Amino acid sequence: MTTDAQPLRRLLPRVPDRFAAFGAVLLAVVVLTALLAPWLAPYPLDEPRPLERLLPPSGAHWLGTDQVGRDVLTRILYGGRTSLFIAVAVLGVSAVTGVTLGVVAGYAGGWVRDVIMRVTDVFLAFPALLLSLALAIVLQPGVNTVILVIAVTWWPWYTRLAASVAASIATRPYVDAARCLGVPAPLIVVRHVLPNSLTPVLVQLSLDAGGVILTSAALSYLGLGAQEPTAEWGLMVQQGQTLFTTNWWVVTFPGLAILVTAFAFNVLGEGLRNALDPRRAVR
Amino acid sequence: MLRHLARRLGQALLVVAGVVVLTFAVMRLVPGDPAVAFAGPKATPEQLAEARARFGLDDPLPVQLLNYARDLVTGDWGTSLRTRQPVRDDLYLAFPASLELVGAALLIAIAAGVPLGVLAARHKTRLPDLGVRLGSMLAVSVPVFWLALALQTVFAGGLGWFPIAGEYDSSLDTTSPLTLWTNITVVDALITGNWPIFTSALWHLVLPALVVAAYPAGVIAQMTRAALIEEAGQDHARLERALGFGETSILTRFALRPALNPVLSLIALVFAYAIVNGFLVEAVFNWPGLGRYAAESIRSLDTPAIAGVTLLVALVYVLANLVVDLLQGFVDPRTRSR
Amino acid sequence: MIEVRGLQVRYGGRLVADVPELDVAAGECVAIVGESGSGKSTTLLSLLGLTEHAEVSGRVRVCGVDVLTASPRRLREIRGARAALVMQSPQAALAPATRLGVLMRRALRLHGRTDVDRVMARALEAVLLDPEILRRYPHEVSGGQAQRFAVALAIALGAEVILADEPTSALDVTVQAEVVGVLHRLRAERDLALLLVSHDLALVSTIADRVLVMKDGAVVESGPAAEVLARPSHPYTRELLEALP
Amino acid sequence: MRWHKRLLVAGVAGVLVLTATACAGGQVRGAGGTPQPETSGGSPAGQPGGQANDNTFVYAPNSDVVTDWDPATSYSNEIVALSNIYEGLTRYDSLTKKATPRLATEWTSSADGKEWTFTLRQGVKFHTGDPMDAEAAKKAIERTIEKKGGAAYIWDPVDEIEAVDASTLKFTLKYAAPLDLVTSSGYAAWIYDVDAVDADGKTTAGTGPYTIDSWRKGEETELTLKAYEDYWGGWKPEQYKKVAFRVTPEITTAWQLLQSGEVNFVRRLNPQLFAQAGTTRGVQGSQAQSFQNLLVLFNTADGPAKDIKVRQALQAAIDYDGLAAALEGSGVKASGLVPQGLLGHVEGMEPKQDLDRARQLLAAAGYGPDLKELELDLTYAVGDDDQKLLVTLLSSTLKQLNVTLLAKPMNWGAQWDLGKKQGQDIFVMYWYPDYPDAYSWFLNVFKSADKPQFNLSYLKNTGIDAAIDKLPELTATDRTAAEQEYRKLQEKIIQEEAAVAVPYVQRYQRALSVDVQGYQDNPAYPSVVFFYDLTRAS
Amino acid sequence: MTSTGALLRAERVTLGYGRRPVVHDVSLDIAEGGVGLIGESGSGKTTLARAFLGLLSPMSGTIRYGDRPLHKADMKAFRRDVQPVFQAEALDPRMRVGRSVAEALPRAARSRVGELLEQVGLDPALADRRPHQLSGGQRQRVVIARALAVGPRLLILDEPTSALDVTVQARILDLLASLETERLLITHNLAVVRRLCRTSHVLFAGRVVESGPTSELLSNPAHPYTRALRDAVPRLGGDPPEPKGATEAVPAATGCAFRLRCPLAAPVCERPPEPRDLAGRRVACHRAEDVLSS
Repeated sequence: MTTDAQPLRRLLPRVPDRFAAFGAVLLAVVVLTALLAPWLAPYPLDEPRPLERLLPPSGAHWLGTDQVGRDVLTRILYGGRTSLFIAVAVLGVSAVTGVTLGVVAGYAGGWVRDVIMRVTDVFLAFPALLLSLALAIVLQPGVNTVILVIAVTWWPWYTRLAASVAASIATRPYVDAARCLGVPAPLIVVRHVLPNSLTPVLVQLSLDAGGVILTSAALSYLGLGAQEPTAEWGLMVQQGQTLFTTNWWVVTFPGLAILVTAFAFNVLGEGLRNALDPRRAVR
Repeated sequence: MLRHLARRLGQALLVVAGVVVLTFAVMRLVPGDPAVAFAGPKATPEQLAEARARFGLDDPLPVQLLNYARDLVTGDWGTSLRTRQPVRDDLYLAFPASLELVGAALLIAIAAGVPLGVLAARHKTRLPDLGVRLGSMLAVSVPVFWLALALQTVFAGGLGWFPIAGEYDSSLDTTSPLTLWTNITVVDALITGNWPIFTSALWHLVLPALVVAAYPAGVIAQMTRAALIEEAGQDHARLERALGFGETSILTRFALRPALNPVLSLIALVFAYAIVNGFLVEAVFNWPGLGRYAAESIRSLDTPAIAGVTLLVALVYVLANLVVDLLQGFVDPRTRSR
Repeated sequence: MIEVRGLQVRYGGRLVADVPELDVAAGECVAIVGESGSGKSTTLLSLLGLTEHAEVSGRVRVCGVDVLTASPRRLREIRGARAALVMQSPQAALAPATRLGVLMRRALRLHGRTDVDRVMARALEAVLLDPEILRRYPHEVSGGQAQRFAVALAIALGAEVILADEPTSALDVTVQAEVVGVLHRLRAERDLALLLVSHDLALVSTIADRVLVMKDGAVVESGPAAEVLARPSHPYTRELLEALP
Repeated sequence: MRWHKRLLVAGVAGVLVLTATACAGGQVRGAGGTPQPETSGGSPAGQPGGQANDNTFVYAPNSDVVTDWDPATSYSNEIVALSNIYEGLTRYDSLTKKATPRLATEWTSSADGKEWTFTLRQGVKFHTGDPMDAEAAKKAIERTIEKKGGAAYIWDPVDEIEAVDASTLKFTLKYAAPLDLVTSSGYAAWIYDVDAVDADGKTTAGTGPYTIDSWRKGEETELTLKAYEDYWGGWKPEQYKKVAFRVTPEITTAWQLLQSGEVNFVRRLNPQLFAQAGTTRGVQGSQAQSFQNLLVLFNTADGPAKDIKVRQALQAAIDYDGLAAALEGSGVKASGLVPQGLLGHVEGMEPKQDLDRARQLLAAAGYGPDLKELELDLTYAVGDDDQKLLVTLLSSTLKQLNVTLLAKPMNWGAQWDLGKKQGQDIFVMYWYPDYPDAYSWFLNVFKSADKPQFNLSYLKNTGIDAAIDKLPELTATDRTAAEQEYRKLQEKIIQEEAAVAVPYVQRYQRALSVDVQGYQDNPAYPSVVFFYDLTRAS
Repeated sequence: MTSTGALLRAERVTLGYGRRPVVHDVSLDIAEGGVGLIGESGSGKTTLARAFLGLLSPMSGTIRYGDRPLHKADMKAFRRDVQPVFQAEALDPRMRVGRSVAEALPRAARSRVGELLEQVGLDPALADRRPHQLSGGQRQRVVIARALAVGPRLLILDEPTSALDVTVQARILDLLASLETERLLITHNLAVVRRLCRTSHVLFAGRVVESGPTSELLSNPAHPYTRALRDAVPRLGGDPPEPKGATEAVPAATGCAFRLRCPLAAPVCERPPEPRDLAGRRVACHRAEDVLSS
């Protein structure tokens, strides 16, 4: 028995797990509300009304207003776009970089693998948030910086994952068979190694999305991420932090938004992992 | 085994070297002049020049890198621009507090995560499993900075069950002064038998440690569960069933040990992660650890201090990985022969 | 010792094994032969109630216990102590992080055996294993040793029935004979009931008293080994025989 | 279960390795290395969240207190501690806008303001036990000047110091300056025993009412002070004889600590918490205007703001009242460049938003809703909520005028670097004087400079320069004339040149335990509590 | 060995991964009529196959392709001439089997896929399936079809039937026997060798211990290991095997590797045996004469 026994089911499980399905539904809600923010939001995004600041939740402002009188619900809805955009961009950039390097390292082996993996190790030695922090200080704070600095810390995970999967794929008989047919190495990588390495990467991606959202929120919270007037959840928590005991809604709702979104991604990812490959190390 | 150790040590050194280079690069990329940060907001040009000379900022970059590496090795981690103390001394003060917090958090995480993972695996797809899965998901999804605020406001400020902030009640310094051996308050209080400070320190630890423990506990529970279920589906579990062992017995006596291996490899990672999470928690709880130090250093753009923290955490991570690597041999004999 | 009547095993409604009748007496060796997917292993596992997520119906008595209605506790009592299992994958069937000696000791204690050390030594002797093996981990022993150790476990616990599920198919030919030989000798010496599941008709023919041939979950032929092999009545049995070199 | 034991051993070994590196070798924590016998009123041992010692005053600063123990070079947060350990010759009173006696009991200056004679208080002893006399004071000031660190420049006018006799100190100046204000500075003006300066924070060399009890860098309770028994002012039982600084970065945490009685003083709250302080039992609020105001400096040398019409339009576009309202008391509308409480403050110069005027001015400059779009670069301090508020409000106002504000939050180093290269159109920063004299705003911020340091509006106006140069002498000799001159200068800079907009002056909203009496805020010493002045109500 | 014109030949080849050799000093020709490589797990037979396929370079010795060492040969021609048939898992699980077969074909010749599938006895309509939708036997046929696509002269068959049920095995063997290519067959199954190979080599612990005509080798082995292999195969209705307890001794590190398991082991066996010609075959055993006569 090899793990390739039923590949299609492995790639696209019908309903692998109700848990995953629950995550998927939750996530769909989050994504939809973010995408539809301009239509759903009760107020314009960036319209401070100093005289209506810090109103508690009411019929007019379901989740209250913040310290310059902006509707919290509106900003949370738009904030979802920021968070999701960051997550997608970070994961896209790091997965493409990481998987490319990893597959090359895994298939090529030898010194190529050694060089790539040692560089990877160096990056991995920095806990993600810390390296992001150090870099974020260097660059101008903002959404693009957040994407860049998180991606810098994230790609090595995919390199490591893809390298180990690719290395095991590279020893499969079908790869040998292709080599014996004289298929050139780059083509083998693209045709056989890459597609067969993707399943664990996909699982990891869905697991990581929550982490990226938490990290970007943490960066914003430390003042190194998104900046006013961008609507971003971490920033909203940071801005409202001192108001926690007096105007709880300013902090509580953005925090909950982060929690729910990260939760949705994690549930989906964990469900997928349980269904697809339960033992793949998480981090 | 010895060769394996040597190889891992060599690799670790290589990684450390890379970390040093990377840290240096980041330090030098910081916009604005470190000298400005040192000399203060109203520095005169002369004061700036003096600061530049002091930090060797006028040398060419490769020379600066070499100097930096040499200084690190000789124990000179630079001078903090903000506290004006040697960074090493600052870290030496802040690190034990972080270690205390993270150590307590990890203990909580393991003590809660592993049994919960076992519980979930034992009752797979039933209510306890669902509960553990949902709970652990929530624990890894919650933004720590937010959780810290919430717990503090509710349980300390509101209900008054726990102290609001601090490492221990510092008024005890006069009534029962603590002799320092390790600089870790609980440990020192324990080994010197200083019970007032010990109880006070434990009490103060509860909330911050719980906050820091949330993520690792969730991850460990998930991992334990997944690994146990995997392990319980292996052929050997069937044999044990056929030998008459009960499910719980199979999980805890046969499956747990190999299942702990991936959990263990996680712990090094989680350890470093928890230290960094301290950045977001320590300020809220007045915890005098690395996190608060780092947060203030970042605020004042104190590059040597930031570099120092970065380097220290990376070192701890590399070290923790080494330790875990060795521990794994004990937990799962299969890895020993690799 | 084993008495099966109208056993049917279903996974999600699909019938995977249908065995109208199967009896194994003490000192007797019965073999179930068939190719992959024929339901032979499922049949064997169901005898100890080890088929997870399966609906099992019919009547199964092992060592006088009705397996399908027995309480989990009663079932655990006969498992190992009276009816033992030998599985296909040799090392994978042993807990990876447990020394063989620890496993055996735990199993003996579980079933309340005393005089553990002597029992262990004797059991190992019976399967021609050096007692030194007790200090090893599963990955440190060979496949044949692992299989013989599994047999030793059964002997030590005093099992009266051994259920062997493809005990040799993962082994090299030269080692296969060894394991089968041990099983055969112990059956004779200890009056064991031996139920052997295998795809290898030739191997089975050397030790089995009676043979059941299964195909697609159904028993297509059964009878004394010599008779079935000499005069196969079902075309599938003939095909199997013809495929032999 | 053998492996459990092994795991334990390995774990213990790991801990030992880690702790061995951190081993401090048996020092005793507390009381600067010496264990203190029980003092009166210690809280019951082990009680969680114990109260502060009955006669300990606990101050909650929001970051580390001491970075520099040297009274000559100290130029940072430690002012809150040093002001209670060291004393200057004078102390500023912001109500009378005058220096008041401290180590000097009286002083006179010559008519041209170039010669100052201080009479020193008799019987004052340094913490070392040595007497404080004119010779010691002279040495202290000379050492400070020599060190050239921190704010030593405040002594620039001094040409010569002479200890005429034990109680008479005479300064000869190069040019006229209000030396009584200089001597009341919170930085670089302390009188100390030059032989006893200890950079490690073990001993102190001042004359003030408190000395160091313990200093543990990086700890939560970083610093504790104890009464100097021989203080010249004497001690009364209801005064606080111990002071602790408990570092509390988060306002919310500080507030909860204050509520629970664990700290007595929180240096700054936000308006919401401050409002709550008024209605919370056991807590009293105190607010006071500071000497720190926000400067919105326009680039007069380059870019679109070089056109004075644009600058004036920007001045008119700022929603001063909205901002003040949104600040909810943490800032108050400014009137002119000089905050209230300083000589030179002018009433009636409060700016007002005038969008019509802004629109007209912009149109005259060629910009506006139907005209060209205007893009302006603005830099401000990262992490400052109040500045962010200004930026948020201004950018949404300017959007209506077809002006896009590209606001970049930066840390000071980067912002200043860029500023020195004229890299922005609008530079936002706080300014405050090192000693209580409005001169600082003009000399540093608006006097022409070839290489701009803080002249970040890049203003070059020889008339203004000449007027600025006259200020010290006028302040020292003729206060009425000085006030006139200050008014004229501010009109020139703000109204004629439109080089700057001053939206608000910061106001500190603090809270104290209700049993603390005698607290008075002094903006000349930001966030300093003079603990000696406090008493505890019984 | 004297046969000339062998398509592939190994000359004193030592193979290994890293620095550890697993195949020692093996010389053999791939002669006509099928060559068998017999050995149990760990004997190095698959390693040898990989070397013949050019997937592994020898640590010492040479693989010759025609008259040139393989590493200097025209690889294009070599890839056309020599093709592997691995176990049924040798198909990319994500690729439709038609594409797998067509991988080696030039674009223009893609239409031949159906033809190839028919040649191995499969319905051409199966080309659109993915491997997991086929049975084990069908998959193995696809693997063979793919190998045949380039029109090879030599097939290197690595355990082509061991994962299959016996009844399916027989049909695959029929198919392989019907092919007109030369073949190198690697297996542990003596029956398969008997069927497909005229010459055989028995591998033990990385060394060839006996080579010769298959029928001779199996009917009258000269090496005790060959004999043990033959005797271990159960025969229908044969006697129950007798356990001896020593079959799993690890190969000896010095001298004859088999001596710890050998019933005829003598002090002389502590010297490594030199291969020698004896009774129409080549055998590496000090006591070959005794084996033959017993």
